[in-house]
Amino acid sequence: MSMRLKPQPGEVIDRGRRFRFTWNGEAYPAYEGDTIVSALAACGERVFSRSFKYHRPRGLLTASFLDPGCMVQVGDEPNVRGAHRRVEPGMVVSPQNVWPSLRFDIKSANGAFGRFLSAGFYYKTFIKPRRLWPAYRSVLRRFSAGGVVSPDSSHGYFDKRYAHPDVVVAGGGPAGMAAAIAAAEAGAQVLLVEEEYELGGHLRWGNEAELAALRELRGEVGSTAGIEVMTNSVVNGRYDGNWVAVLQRNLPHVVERLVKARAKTLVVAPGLIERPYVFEGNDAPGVVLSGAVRRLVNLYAVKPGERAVVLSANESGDAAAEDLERAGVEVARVVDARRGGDVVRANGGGKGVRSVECADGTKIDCDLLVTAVGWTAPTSLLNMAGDRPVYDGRAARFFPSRLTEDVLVTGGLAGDGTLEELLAHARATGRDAAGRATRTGRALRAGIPQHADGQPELAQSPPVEYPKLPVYDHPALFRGKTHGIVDYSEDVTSKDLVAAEKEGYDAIELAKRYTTVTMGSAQGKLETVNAVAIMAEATGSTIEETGTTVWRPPYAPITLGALAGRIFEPVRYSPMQPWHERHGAKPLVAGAWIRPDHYGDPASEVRNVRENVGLIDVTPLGKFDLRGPDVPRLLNHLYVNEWSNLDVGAVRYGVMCLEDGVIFDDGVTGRLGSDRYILTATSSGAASVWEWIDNWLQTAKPGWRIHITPVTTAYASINVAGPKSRDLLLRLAEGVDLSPDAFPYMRVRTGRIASVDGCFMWRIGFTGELSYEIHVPAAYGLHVWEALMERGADLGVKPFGVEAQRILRLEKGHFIVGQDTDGLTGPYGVGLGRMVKLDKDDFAGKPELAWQGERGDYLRLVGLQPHDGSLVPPEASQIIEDKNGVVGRITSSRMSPTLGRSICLGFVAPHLATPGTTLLVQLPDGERIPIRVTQHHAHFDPEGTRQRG
Amino acid sequence: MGIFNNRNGSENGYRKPARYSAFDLFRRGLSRADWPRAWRKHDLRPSYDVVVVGGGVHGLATAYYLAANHGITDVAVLEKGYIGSGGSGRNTAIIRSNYLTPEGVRFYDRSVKLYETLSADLNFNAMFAQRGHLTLAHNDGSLRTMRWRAEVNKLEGVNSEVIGPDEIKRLVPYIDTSEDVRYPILGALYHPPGGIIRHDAVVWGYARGADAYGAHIHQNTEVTGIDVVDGRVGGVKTNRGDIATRVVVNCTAGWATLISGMAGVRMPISTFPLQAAVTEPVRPFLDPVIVSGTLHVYVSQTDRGELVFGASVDPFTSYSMRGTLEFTEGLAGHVLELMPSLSRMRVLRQWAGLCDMTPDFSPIMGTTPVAGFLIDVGWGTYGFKAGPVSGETMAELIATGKTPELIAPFGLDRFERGDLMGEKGAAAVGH
Amino acid sequence: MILLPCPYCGLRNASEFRYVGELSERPDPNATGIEDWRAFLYMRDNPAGWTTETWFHRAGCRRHFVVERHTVTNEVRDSRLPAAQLRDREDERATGGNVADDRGGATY
Amino acid sequence: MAEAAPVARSPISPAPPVTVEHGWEVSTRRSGADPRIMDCTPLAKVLVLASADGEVARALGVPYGRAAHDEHGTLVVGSGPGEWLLLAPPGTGAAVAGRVEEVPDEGLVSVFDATHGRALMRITGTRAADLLAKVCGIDLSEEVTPDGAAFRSSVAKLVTDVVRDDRDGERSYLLHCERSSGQYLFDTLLDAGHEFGIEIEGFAAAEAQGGRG
Ligand SMILES: Cc1cc2nc3c(=O)[nH]c(=O)nc-3n(C[C@H](O)[C@H](O)[C@H](O)COP(=O)(O)OP(=O)(O)OC[C@H]3O[C@@H](n4cnc5c(N)ncnc54)[C@H](O)[C@@H]3O)c2cc1C
Ligand SMILES: NC(=O)c1ccc[n+]([C@@H]2O[C@H](COP(=O)([O-])OP(=O)(O)OC[C@H]3O[C@@H](n4cnc5c(N)ncnc54)[C@H](O)[C@@H]3O)[C@@H](O)[C@H]2O)c1
Ligand SMILES: Cc1cc2nc3c(=O)[nH]c(=O)nc-3n(C[C@H](O)[C@H](O)[C@H](O)COP(=O)(O)O)c2cc1C
Ligand SMILES: [Zn+2]
Repeated sequence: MSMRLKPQPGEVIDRGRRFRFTWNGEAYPAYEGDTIVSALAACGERVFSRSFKYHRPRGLLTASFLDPGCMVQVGDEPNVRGAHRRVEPGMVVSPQNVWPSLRFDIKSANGAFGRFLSAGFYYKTFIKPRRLWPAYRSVLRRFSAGGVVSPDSSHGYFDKRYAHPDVVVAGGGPAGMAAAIAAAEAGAQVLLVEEEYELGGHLRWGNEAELAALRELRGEVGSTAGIEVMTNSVVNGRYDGNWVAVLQRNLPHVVERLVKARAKTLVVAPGLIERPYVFEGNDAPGVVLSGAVRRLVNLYAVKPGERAVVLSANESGDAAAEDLERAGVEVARVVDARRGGDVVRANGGGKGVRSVECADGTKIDCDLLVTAVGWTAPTSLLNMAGDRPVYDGRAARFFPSRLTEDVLVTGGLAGDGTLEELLAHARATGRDAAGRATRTGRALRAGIPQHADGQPELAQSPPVEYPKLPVYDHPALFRGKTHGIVDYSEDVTSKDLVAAEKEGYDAIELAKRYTTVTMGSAQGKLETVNAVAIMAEATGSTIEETGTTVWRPPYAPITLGALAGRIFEPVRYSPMQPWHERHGAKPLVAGAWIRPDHYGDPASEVRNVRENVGLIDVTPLGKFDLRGPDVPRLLNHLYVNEWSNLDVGAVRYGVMCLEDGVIFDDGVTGRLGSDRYILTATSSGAASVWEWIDNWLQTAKPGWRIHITPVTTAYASINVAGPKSRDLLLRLAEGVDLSPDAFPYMRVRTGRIASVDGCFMWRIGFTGELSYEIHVPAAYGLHVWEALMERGADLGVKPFGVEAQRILRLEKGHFIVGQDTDGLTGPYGVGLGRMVKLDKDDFAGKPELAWQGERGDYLRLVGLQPHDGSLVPPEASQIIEDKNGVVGRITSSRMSPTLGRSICLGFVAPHLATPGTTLLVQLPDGERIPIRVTQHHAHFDPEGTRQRG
Repeated sequence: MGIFNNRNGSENGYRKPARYSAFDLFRRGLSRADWPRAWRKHDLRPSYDVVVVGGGVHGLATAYYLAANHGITDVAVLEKGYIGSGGSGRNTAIIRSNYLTPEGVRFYDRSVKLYETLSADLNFNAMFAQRGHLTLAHNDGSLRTMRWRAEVNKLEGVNSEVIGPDEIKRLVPYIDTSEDVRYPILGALYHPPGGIIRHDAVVWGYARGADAYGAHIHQNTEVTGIDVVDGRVGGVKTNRGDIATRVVVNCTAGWATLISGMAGVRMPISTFPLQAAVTEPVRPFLDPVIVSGTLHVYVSQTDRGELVFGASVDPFTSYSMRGTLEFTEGLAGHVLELMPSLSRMRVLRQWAGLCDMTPDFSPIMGTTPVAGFLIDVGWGTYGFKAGPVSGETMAELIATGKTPELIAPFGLDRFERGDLMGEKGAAAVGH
Repeated sequence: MILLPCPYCGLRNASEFRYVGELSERPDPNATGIEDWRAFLYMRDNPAGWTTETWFHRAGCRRHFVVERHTVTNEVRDSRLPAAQLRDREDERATGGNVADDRGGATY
Repeated sequence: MAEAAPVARSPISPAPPVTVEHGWEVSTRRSGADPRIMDCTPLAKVLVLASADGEVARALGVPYGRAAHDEHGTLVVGSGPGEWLLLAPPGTGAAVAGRVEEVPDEGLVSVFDATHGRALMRITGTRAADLLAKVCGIDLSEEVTPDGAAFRSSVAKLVTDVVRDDRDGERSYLLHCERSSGQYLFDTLLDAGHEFGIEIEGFAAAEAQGGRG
């Protein structure tokens, strides 16, 4: 049955472009410009979904984005607004929340039990027996609403951008357009945002005069420089600092784009939202708001029914009645609420309204009941900006009360009036917004150094004169004489609210949570005022006293994709990364760095370091160039040990603590020249160490003459480790005497490596072998690495990765901050108590360290060796005493390729830390194995002869 | 029986509340009889034996257990807004006991046990859904922490184990366990008893229970001052009048510093907003709760079909509950890194609550230097799950004057003694 | 997102900064008992209202500075350099113009 | 010790075809696209730390927040309070540094050749600002960041120095970041520029056309 009308003056469909799409498995025709639901309605369809709780059939209500009964599934996209989304050729649309089908839904039996499914139903039942609750739950879950997401839906390309407009106008109705034009004419850069597909607001479904005004306004918007228009876009939130989120939905290159606008002023012009009326049967298909009728007829040329009753309390209702007559719908009766007319109930089954009972006792057969009982002011953007709108009983809606400097209001939200009055107010608002934006812009630029030269002249522009906008009286109509649905998405009735009040949930916020009113997809834009009015009636208070529930962002539900946009996660690579990739390195994600974990076999990499020579890329090691006469003072302050006497050419190991005495980072620092030092930090700690130093220098010791520069990636860093490392370097290093006497352990030298100048190297040994950590200007990192590999081929040089290094250092008993320490470990606990120099005047954490030193009851880090060397207890295995008492844990554990047995480090209680003590470790399967405390942390070469060689 | 007489015992003793059951529901449905108030309204009395400040789960549970376990019923719970308007009404309702320290595990395990019987005990279905809780590890450091927690949990008799990507995928088919992503999933701590609950119902259930025993729940009653005379509490001032009392319990979470300040007690607490968001419902597809510390996100699907998300606290202190766009942006990015196919699900609402963060991610419970002024605070991002056990132990402390062993490690004086708790590793992400 | 007035860079998005914490004077470690030291480490004023705090412009000039912020409204005013620096420079201003000395604070 | 002359490499893998110029491996690809992106890492990058009101500051002549070309053609960028970044042709780092070191200044002055530690790229074209606005929160309008403006901010979550340095009247921005993230930033800008039809232009190609980096 076609309900399509002959062409209408304001229609947005293109009759030249007709195509088909699928609904509920069947093909339907549509015109370009149709929404999914207008196309279906044009074919006589009236039911588009089933309700959340009672599975009642639902049809059109608002014919806008908000329409709660028009949520559909489009392909793999759930919860699509069928009354907003434009239909496309071949689109596959299906109903949601139906089982087994839209027409016959078994769960609609819930409807019959409505009186038992009252407010708080779930809280009062399924309590006993407790063991059956999981089973109840899984049944209840099947009743959840909404569409379907599939595990392999594609992500799609979403995007973001920043904007710095002078003025953002939320709402592209007449008021918004006029405000935008006026602001732009006053010189402002304006962003005009409209949720619908075109500008125009309610003028779009207006009469000839209104359509003419619309054409004129659109023309002016188009011809005024400085206005950027976004349609099918929504101002989604206003956050602190006038940070305005705008979602753009119809773009060619991306699914959606989130624009983050730092608005100097925000003009809120969203118009008004028509409010449903509460009475029995108010959710039956065929009960629609006047706005829906006007849209259907005028925008989509769809006849909403055959025979109508109109309940009208305002012009919109009257105009809808006229529209219906023009569209050939028989208007059986206009019930004028301004003269006390009212409807009591709509009768009809699953297919829709069949008759309406009026307050005067008449019963009228019809298939359409139109209500026009008033407006809800969509104040949510204002609430987000700190406003607390106040209720005006005469107009029966809320108005703004206290706006901040950067937020302005115009249009229906500000008042009523003729179109002319409205436009005049909007133009004044636009001018005011532009003026305020100019002042803010000047103040903003004055803070930026390159603009600081000229003091801004904050000329006092005269205050903008606002023409008065009248507020018309409107009858306060919320609920009729019967009970009905208040929240369509949540299936909450006025009865539920009354019951909630009686049970003590008498504050609107409690009633909301108890009944879930306003918690559905419209978030109160349709239901709040009715809910408040019903609660007020139930408690015997006023709407003002009852207040509203809290409006919160987003203004309209927004996809995760749009919020995420492109995902920015910086990654860091060393200059040798291409080589690692070519040689099969298994990547290890270490914070921002991607590093080689190993090249196939970590154990053989370990053996090669012990026997020949290995190369590891340690570029991520944090490196800082420190210069200036006060560097030793700084080092003394940062580290627990003594630094006053570090000679040029020397390198020293140090441990840093925070002020609470907990180990924060460690590393070596070397002195390259009389006042040039390189400080190293762990790769993961580098950023924090840098900030820690900046903090000291800027907030506590600004007088110290020190410059710090990060050089982490200025140098590619390569550890050349193994007994043959010296032989290898001898072949490539120039200008450095590598003999053990001239360049001993813990010294630093500068020189040339593989023809690259400006290198420095230090002899240190995390691996416990003779080793040189060489640092070469980063652009030559790959060159030097390749030269080392090539020239060392006959020495057996091989790369090794992070895993081999972890094993090597564990064989050597070196701890790793963060692995072998935790959030409470101080230097005493890891056996470095002797390093702490309490006689230094001051250093970070000194009082805590003094106290730690005296106290002695901290856990001790010890070397541990399982009795059965073939067992490798997993790291974090617990050490147990008695039955279940935890007395320690394994922090590091590996099979040692060098020793052929398992080796560990771990924490134990002080009384168990004596070498030779046997302890029990609990393995994940519950087995407990004996493990012995070793003499040293080092399992291999505890005397350190190899690294000193 | 403790230090108080049940002064008002006769007039205010246990009033059996209307029973909630399917049968009663049916009966009242047929007869269309109204249900009585779940808790009553009262005038403010000039004095109470115990005044609990804060009508969240902690305050209400304290009042409930004072009456139910110790017969102390002359109790007022003062709430400046509506009950549950603080963190208790804003939290992502995750309940678990897989903590890191043995003290923490024992404490939270007791709470989980109480939650398991709570609906029956209170005759109020709080819909505790023990669907399991997964904490993902994206690097070997966090995998090690997961193992540590699993081992400590097992020793304390709590069900936790480390599982690998295949098992994770089996439990959550929507999760991306491939290796070539920015933050590959290496494993997870799986904690089957963990889950989610209808948080408001817990608040209401305790309120109804406490009311039945005679405790007074005063909403819209803001504490504006605390009288301390000679180092001991004498009463509280409120916007509705003064109350004489010798025991005040601070259960105000995010506002805890302010209340303690009224008694002159300084606190090692900073208040940070913590935000959450919920999507529109879709058909159920996610059973366990998923948490990723590295990605700062946790997500669960409610029985209604919405996804509920949380993250870590805002980056700076604030008492603002307005919420930020950065939060939803970051959240969405992280959720989509875990489950890329959800990009077209829509966020319906975001909100914020206040968290009373302590330096060691552990609560502060027990006595203070002011006699009669007790605190049950420092609940940070994790205190909802502790509501029952906190109420139980605080009630015991009030009734017996002795600090129960379960909460002994959490005293305020640990900061002065330098005896901080080692929970940081397990609790650093809010949930 | 709030804007913070960096004394060097002007108003910038808060996401460029790191919140360092409430401004507090570090006690002399040699003249302070462990209890007082721990009070410095752990105790906080944590007011609901105006507070003075340190921020670090991590993604910008990498400078620490001090502002007053209202912890309920998140309004910010009175941006300045850390006291130690001001003392050190004997009231020398860091840059022209944008170090607010009136209580009006940033309007934006 | 006759090593092959070392080849310097940018962290950004060069778009083929590739050649070696001034000891750097560079792309010779040509493009006149609007916008276009170029890896300029081979430029000498010298970092100067000195008092904001000393002799060195006076000699360099630009305050924090501004950039200008000096008489040697070096682009002097006021990259921070008391911090400058000097950009000059490949291989001239030592000369540029030397000129600064000669300036007598009472305060502490540090001069580094940061050529190896940083990545540098340039986006040019009428849509360059639109592209940048997708990844950077700073107002790129003429009033706030005119030609010669310099700032450090977060670009795609990476701390980056941005210098507006128009070329022959065409909008152009230099982006300077820590070396190890150079490839990340380059890839991100390419992705952001995709909708505008961005293309890569080789460093060598620019040289050939007479415009230096
Ligand atoms: C977004 C978010 C997610 C969270 N997720 C979890 C989670 O998944 N799991 C978990 O265990 N925890 C979670 N938490 C933490 C948890 O919510 C809190 O720790 C817990 O609710 C605290 O309960 P409470 O009763 O102590 O305090 P609250 O519930 O905050 O109650 C304190 C009450 O004190 C009232 N009050 C304050 N000042 C006064 C005064 N002067 N006079 C009278 N009354 C006053 C307040 O109005 C408030 O109602 C989350 C928190 C948030 C914000
Ligand atoms: N709304 C009606 O149906 C209607 C009918 C008759 C008369 N009026 C009168 O017209 C005047 C209203 O004119 P107006 O221009 O203020 O309103 P309008 O309703 O004509 O236009 C407002 C526009 O703002 C859009 N919008 C709302 N929130 C938005 C957001 N967050 N982001 C982007 N776009 C958003 C809406 O889609 C709408 O197109 C009032 O005086 C009213 O009484 C309105
Ligand atoms: C677990 C949980 C689930 C929620 N689900 C919804 C929901 O489905 N719809 C909704 O509108 N709000 C939901 N909320 C948010 C509340 O509406 C509200 O925002 C929150 O309780 C904070 O209160 P306020 O916004 O009034 O400040 C949920 C909150 C929580 C804690
Ligand atoms: Zn700055």
